[in-house]
Amino acid sequence: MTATANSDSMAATPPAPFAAAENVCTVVSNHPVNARYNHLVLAAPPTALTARPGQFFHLLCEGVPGDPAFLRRPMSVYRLRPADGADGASGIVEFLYKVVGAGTRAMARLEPGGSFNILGPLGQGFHLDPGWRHVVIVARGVGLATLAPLADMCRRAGVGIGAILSAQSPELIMAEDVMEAVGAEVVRVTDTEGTSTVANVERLVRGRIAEGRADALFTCGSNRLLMLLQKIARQEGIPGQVALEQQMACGLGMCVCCVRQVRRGGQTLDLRVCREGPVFELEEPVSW
Amino acid sequence: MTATANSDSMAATPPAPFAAAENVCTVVSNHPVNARYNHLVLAAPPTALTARPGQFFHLLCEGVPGDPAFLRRPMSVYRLRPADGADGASGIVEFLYKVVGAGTRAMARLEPGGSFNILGPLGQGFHLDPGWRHVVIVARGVGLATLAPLADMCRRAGVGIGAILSAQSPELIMAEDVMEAVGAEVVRVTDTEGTSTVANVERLVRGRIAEGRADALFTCGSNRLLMLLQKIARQEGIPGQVALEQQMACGLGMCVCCVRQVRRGGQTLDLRVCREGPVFELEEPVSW
Amino acid sequence: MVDLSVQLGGLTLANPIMPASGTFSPDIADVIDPNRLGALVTKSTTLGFRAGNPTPRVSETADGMLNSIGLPSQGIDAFIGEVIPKYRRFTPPLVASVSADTPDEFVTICEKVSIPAVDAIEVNISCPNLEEGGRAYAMRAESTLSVMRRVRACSDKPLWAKLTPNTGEIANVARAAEEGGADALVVANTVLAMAIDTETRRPRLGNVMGGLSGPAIKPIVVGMVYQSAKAVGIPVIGCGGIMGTDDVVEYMLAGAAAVQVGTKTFLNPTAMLTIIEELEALCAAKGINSVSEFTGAVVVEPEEEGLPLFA
Amino acid sequence: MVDLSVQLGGLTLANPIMPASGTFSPDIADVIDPNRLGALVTKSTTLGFRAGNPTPRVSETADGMLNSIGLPSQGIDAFIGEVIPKYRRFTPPLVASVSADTPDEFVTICEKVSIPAVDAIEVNISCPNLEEGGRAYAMRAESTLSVMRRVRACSDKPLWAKLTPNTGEIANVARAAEEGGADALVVANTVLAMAIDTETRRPRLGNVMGGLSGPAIKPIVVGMVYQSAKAVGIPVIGCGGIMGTDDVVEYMLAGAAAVQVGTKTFLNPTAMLTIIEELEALCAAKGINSVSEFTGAVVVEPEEEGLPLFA
Ligand SMILES: Cc1cc2nc3c(=O)[nH]c(=O)nc-3n(C[C@H](O)[C@H](O)[C@H](O)COP(=O)(O)OP(=O)(O)OC[C@H]3O[C@@H](n4cnc5c(N)ncnc54)[C@H](O)[C@@H]3O)c2cc1C
Ligand SMILES: Cc1cc2nc3c(=O)[nH]c(=O)nc-3n(C[C@H](O)[C@H](O)[C@H](O)COP(=O)(O)OP(=O)(O)OC[C@H]3O[C@@H](n4cnc5c(N)ncnc54)[C@H](O)[C@@H]3O)c2cc1C
Ligand SMILES: Cc1cc2nc3c(=O)[nH]c(=O)nc-3n(C[C@H](O)[C@H](O)[C@H](O)COP(=O)(O)O)c2cc1C
Ligand SMILES: Cc1cc2nc3c(=O)[nH]c(=O)nc-3n(C[C@H](O)[C@H](O)[C@H](O)COP(=O)(O)O)c2cc1C
Ligand code: FES
Ligand code: FES
Repeated sequence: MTATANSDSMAATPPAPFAAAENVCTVVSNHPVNARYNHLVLAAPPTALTARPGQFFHLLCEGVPGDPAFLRRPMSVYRLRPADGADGASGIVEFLYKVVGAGTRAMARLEPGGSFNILGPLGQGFHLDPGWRHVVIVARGVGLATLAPLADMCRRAGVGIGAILSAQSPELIMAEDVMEAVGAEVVRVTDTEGTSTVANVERLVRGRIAEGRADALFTCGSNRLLMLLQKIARQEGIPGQVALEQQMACGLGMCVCCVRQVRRGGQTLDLRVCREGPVFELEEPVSW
Repeated sequence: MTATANSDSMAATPPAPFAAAENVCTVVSNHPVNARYNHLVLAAPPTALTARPGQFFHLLCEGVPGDPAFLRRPMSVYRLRPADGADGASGIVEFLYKVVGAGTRAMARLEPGGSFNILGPLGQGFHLDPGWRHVVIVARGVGLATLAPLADMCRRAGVGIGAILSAQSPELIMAEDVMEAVGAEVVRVTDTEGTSTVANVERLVRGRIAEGRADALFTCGSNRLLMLLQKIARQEGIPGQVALEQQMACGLGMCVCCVRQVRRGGQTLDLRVCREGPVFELEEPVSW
Repeated sequence: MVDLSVQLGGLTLANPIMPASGTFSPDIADVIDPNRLGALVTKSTTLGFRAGNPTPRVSETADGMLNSIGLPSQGIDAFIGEVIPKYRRFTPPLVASVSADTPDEFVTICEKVSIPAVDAIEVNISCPNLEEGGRAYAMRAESTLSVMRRVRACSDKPLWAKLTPNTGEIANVARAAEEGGADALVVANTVLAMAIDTETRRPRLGNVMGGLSGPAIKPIVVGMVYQSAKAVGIPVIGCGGIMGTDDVVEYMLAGAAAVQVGTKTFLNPTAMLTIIEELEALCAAKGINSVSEFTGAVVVEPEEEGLPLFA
Repeated sequence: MVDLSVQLGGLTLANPIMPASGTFSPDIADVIDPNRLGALVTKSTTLGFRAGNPTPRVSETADGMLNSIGLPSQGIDAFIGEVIPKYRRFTPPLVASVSADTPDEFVTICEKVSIPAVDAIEVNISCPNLEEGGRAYAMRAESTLSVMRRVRACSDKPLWAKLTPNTGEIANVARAAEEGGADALVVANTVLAMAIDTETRRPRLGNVMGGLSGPAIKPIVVGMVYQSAKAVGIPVIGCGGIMGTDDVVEYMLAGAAAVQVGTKTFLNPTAMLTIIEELEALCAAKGINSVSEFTGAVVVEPEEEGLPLFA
C-alpha cells in the first residue's frame, strides 16, 4: 500500500538533508533592549543553526483573541551560537525586533520556556569576496539586526569593518557592542544630533573610500541610504550588497507575493525577496 | 449635538436600572472538583449578584489560537454569595461546569486574578409557591449545578427538600455538600451501582409522594428523567419545574435560535430557552 | 463638536450605527439604552405565520457563525399589533424589515407595514423567491428590479433594499435596486454556507445550509460595498462582520453612509454603544467635523484598479 | 491496512491530499518531500508573459488572507521548458494549471500543455474572461459550458475545471462544467474581497480587490462542494480553508473525492504531510478500510433540506 509505506518510512519532520525546517524552539529570554527594540533568544534545533548572515526565519507568531496574527513574519537572524552544553538544544538563535503590529506584539508576549516555531533558514545571505580586506557597513533602524552577523562573518574572514550605525536617537543605536566586539570601527549618527543626514553619511563613506578601506559596501534598513550607496558604488565602481524587505506570505518562494524590481542581466525583473533575496547586489534593486 | 449629548450623559456600562450587564469579574479560583467537573469562583460586580436560582449567565469564553470559541456559552449560576468585605467586588458568583468543548476548555484555562466577562443574569429562574412545604429535586450530571441554588432558596423559604442526585459513578456526584448544608435529604443513585435506572428513581419519587413530602417536583439535566417526572406529575397532579438547555447565540432573546417546543395555553409554541426559560413548568416541554 | 449624524435616503440618523435585522430586539433594553442607537431595525417579518427551521439553528466557525433561523414569524398582523409597539417605546427611527416568498406577497406586506410608526422599510430581497425556484431575488439584477419596482409602487416609505452577497454581480444588482426605486441599499445579508460535524457526520445546522456572518465575511462585504457604492447614487449601508470602530471606518471609507452591526451584538450587547463613543472620540482626535467625511474616502488611483484578477 | 488512494477522473492518487494552485512550488522541497503528496499542482500559467499585480500582494484578515498576485507568468514556453522539469523531479501525478484571457487562448494553452510530462490540466476558469468584460468564466453556466467544450475538444488529458465561489449558481456551473467535458471539478478558487487600511485610507492590496482564502471561507466552500457534488457525477476536489485533518474529512463527507490545501501551507509547509499521516491513523482507528468511504457520507434526511432560507 502506497500510503502505509509512506508513513512507515518517513516522519513529518524532515530528516537532515532538508535545507530548512519548521524549527520548534524554546524561548530562553525575551527582553527590551531600548524603548523600541526587543531581543529574543531561542534554544534551537540543528537545522536552524545552519543559518548564514543575511538569511532569515519566518516566524509563526500566534496572536491572541482580539489581536490575531495570521501569517508568519520574516525576521533576519541577529546572532547564532552553538550550544554551550547546558541544554538539549543544539544552539542559540537570536532576533532583534521592533514591535510594530500584531505579529511583533505576539513575539513580545513570548515567555521563557515557551515554544516558538521558526521556519528556516531561508533566502540568500551575504557573501564575502576573498579579495576584500575592508568593508563598510551602513545600517539604520532594524537593519542593524540584519547586518550584525555580517560583522562577525567579516571578523572570521579577517576582513576589517567600518560601521556607520544610524538611528533616530542615540539610545536607539543597537548592535554596537556586537560590532565593536568583532573589532569594527563604529561611527554613530542620529537624527536628534543632526549627524544622520544623507550628506554626512556620504562624507563618512567617501572618507573610508579615500582611505582605501572600502572594498565593498553593505546596507539595510533605509531606502534613502540604499540610494546613496547605489550612487557612490556606481561612481566609484565599488561592489556591495543590500538586504531588502517586503511583505511575505510563504517565505519559501511559492506565493510570489514578495517581489521587488531588480536589474539583473540587462533586464528588469520581479524577483522574490524570500528566495532570490533578501540579499541582493547593491546595484540591483530599483530603488524609489 | 445629539451625539455629544449621548456620550456626555451616559457611559457604555449601563447604570443601575438595567436588569443585566456585561459583568467583568475577577477569577478567585478555578479547580477541578472531580474527573469531569470544574468549579469556578468569581468576584463579581453588583448586577451579577441579583441572579436568582435557575437564571444563567452567558460567558465570553475566549479561546486560544488553534482552539477558538466564538460565541458566548450559557451556564447556570451555581452559587451566589455577598461580599465578605475582603475585596472591592460586591460579591461572589460561582459556576460548576463540565469540560466538553472549546468554550469550557477556555474556562478551564482561567487563572486567579484574570478577568472574565459574564453577561447576565438572564432568563427566568425557579419560583416557589408559598403553599409548598416539601419539594423533590431530581438532578443528573450538570443539572446538579443548576438545582443547587434552588436548595438554598428552599431552605430560606422553610421548604423541606428531598434530593435525588444521579450520576454515572459515585465520584461524579456533585453539590451533595451544598444540598446537605441546607438540610436536604440526599439520595445518590449511579449507573455503576445500578441504582440510577428510571424504575428506581420512579420508586424513590413515588416514595416521597406517598409520604406526603412532594408538593412540587424539580429537575434538570436528563431528558429521560424529565419524561419520568412529567408522567408522575401528570398522574399525581403535582406541579413542578424543569430547567432546559439549548444551544444559544445571543442569550437575550434576540436571535431566536434557542427555541424548544412547549405546550402552553392549549398551543404548542416554540419558546426561547434564554428568555421564556430556561425554567419552564414541568408539564410544558415537549420531551422526546 | 463632532457631527455624527448621517442622511440616509430621506431619514436623518443621529449616528451611523444601527443593528442588523435578526440580531436585535427590544429585549436588549435589559442591557443597554436603545435610544442611543442611530436607528432600530426589526427582525424580518413575513405575511403569515412561519415556524422557522429545526434546531440547531446556529453553529460557530472560524471567526464567524452560521445561522439557519428560518424567519420564524407570527405574521404581519401580530408584528404590527404587538412587535412594533415594543420598538416604539424607543425614540430612534424604526426600520421594519420584511421578507416574502413571492413579489405579490412583498407588495401586500409592504402596504400593510406602511404605517406611521414605521420610518422606513427594509426589503429583505436576500430571501428566496419561490417563483424563481427558491433563488433569492437579489441574486440577479432582473428579479431585483422587478420586485423593487412593485414594492416602490405600493409604499411611500423610504425603502432600503437588503442585498445578498451570494451573487457574482453585486454592482448590477445594486443598480437594479436603485432603478427599481430603493432609497438606500443594505449590503449585505449572510453568505450561504455549511458545516458538518465529522463525528456524527451530520450537518451542524438543522436546515443543512445556513448563512455565515461575523468577521470572517468582512473583507467579502467591504468589497461589495465598494462596488455597490461606485455603482449607485443612493446611500449604501454596510453590514457584515463589524466588530469595532475601525471596521466602521473601513466600511465608510469603502463607500458606506452608515453601518449595521449584527453578530458582534451577540458577543457584546454593549458593543454598538462603545462604537458610537469611540467613533466620536476618533473624529475629535483627528479633527474630523462630520463622520460623513469618511464615506467613500478610500484613496484609489484609477490606474491601480485592475481586473479582479487575484491569484 | 488503510487504503488512502483515490480515483480522480482517470487518475489514481496515492492519497487525497494535494496542494492548491499558486500556493505551492518545487521550492517546498527545501522543507518536505513532495513525493509523499497525492498530486502536484502548478501555479496557473498563462500563454504569454504577465508581470502580475503591484505590491502589496497579500494582506491578512480575520482567519484568512487576501491575495492579488495577478498571475505573474513567464508564459507557456518557459513553463514547459523550465517549470515543468522542476516538478518532474518528483513522482506524484503532475497537474498543470492554466489561465487565459479568452476562450481562444485557453484552447492554445491547453493544446501546448498537453505533453506527456503533464498528467492532468486544471483549467482555471475562475479567472476573468476579457470577452465578457472581465467576468470570470465560471460565474455563469453558459460561459463555463462553452469554454470547457472548446478546451475538451483540443486535449485528451484529464481536465479539471477550477470553479469560482463568486457566483450565486454553483450547482448550475458545476453541471455545465461536467457537460462541457470536465473530468473533475476543483471547488473552489478564492472569494472576491477587499480591505482598507483606515490609517492610510488606502486599499491593503496594490490591486484594490483580491481573493480571500483560509479558514474564514471554509464554510462557504464546504456548502459549494456539497451542492456541486449533488449536481454532478464526476469527482469534486474540495479546496478552501483546510487547516487540518478534520477539515479534510468534513470536505469529503460533503462530497469531495480529494482536497487541495493552500493557505495552510504558508503557515506550516509540513501540514500536508501531517494531514496524510493523521488521515491514515484516523481511518485505522475508526476501522475504515478506504478513505473514499468518507466521500459524500454526510447524513442528511431528505426532509431536513429546506430552502437556503437562513436568517
Ligand atoms: C527579510 C526580512 C527580515 C526582517 N528582519 C527584521 C528584523 O530583524 N527585525 C525586525 O524588527 N524586523 C524585521 N523585518 C520586518 C518585520 O518582518 C516586520 O516588522 C514584521 O513582519 C511586522 O509584523 P507585525 O505583525 O508586527 O506588523 P504588521 O501589523 O504586520 O505591520 C505593521 C507595519 O509594518 C509593515 N510590514 C509588515 N510586514 C512587513 C514586512 N515583511 N516588510 C516590511 N514591512 C512590513 C506593515 O505594512 C505595517 O505598516 C524583516 C523583514 C524582512 C522581509
Ligand atoms: C441555560 C443553560 C445552563 C447551563 N448550565 C450549565 C452548567 O451549569 N454547567 C455546565 O457544565 N454546563 C451548563 N450548560 C451547558 C453548557 O452551556 C455547554 O456545555 C457549553 O456551552 C459547551 O460549550 P463548549 O464550547 O465547551 O462545547 P462545544 O464544543 O460548544 O460543544 C460540545 C458539545 O456540547 C453541545 N452543546 C454546546 N452548547 C450547548 C448548549 N448550550 N446546550 C446543550 N448542549 C450544548 C454541543 O452540541 C456539543 O455536542 C448550560 C446550558 C444552558 C443552555
Ligand atoms: C441569527 C441571525 C439572524 C438573522 N436574521 C435576519 C433577518 O431576519 N433578516 C435579515 O435581513 N437579515 C438577517 N440576518 C443577517 C444580518 O442582518 C446581517 O446581514 C448579517 O448577520 C451580517 O452582519 P454581521 O456579520 O454583523 O452579523 C440574521 C443574522 C443572524 C446572525
Ligand atoms: C497566494 C495565492 C495564490 C494563488 N494562485 C492561484 C493560481 O495561480 N491559480 C488558481 O487557480 N488558484 C490560485 N489560488 C487559489 C488557491 O489555489 C485556492 O483555491 C484558494 O487559496 C483556497 O484554498 P485555501 O483556503 O486552502 O488557500 C491562489 C491562492 C493564494 C492564497
Ligand atoms: S513570500 Fe511567498 S514567494 Fe516570497
Ligand atoms: S439565544 Fe438568542 S434568542 Fe435565545
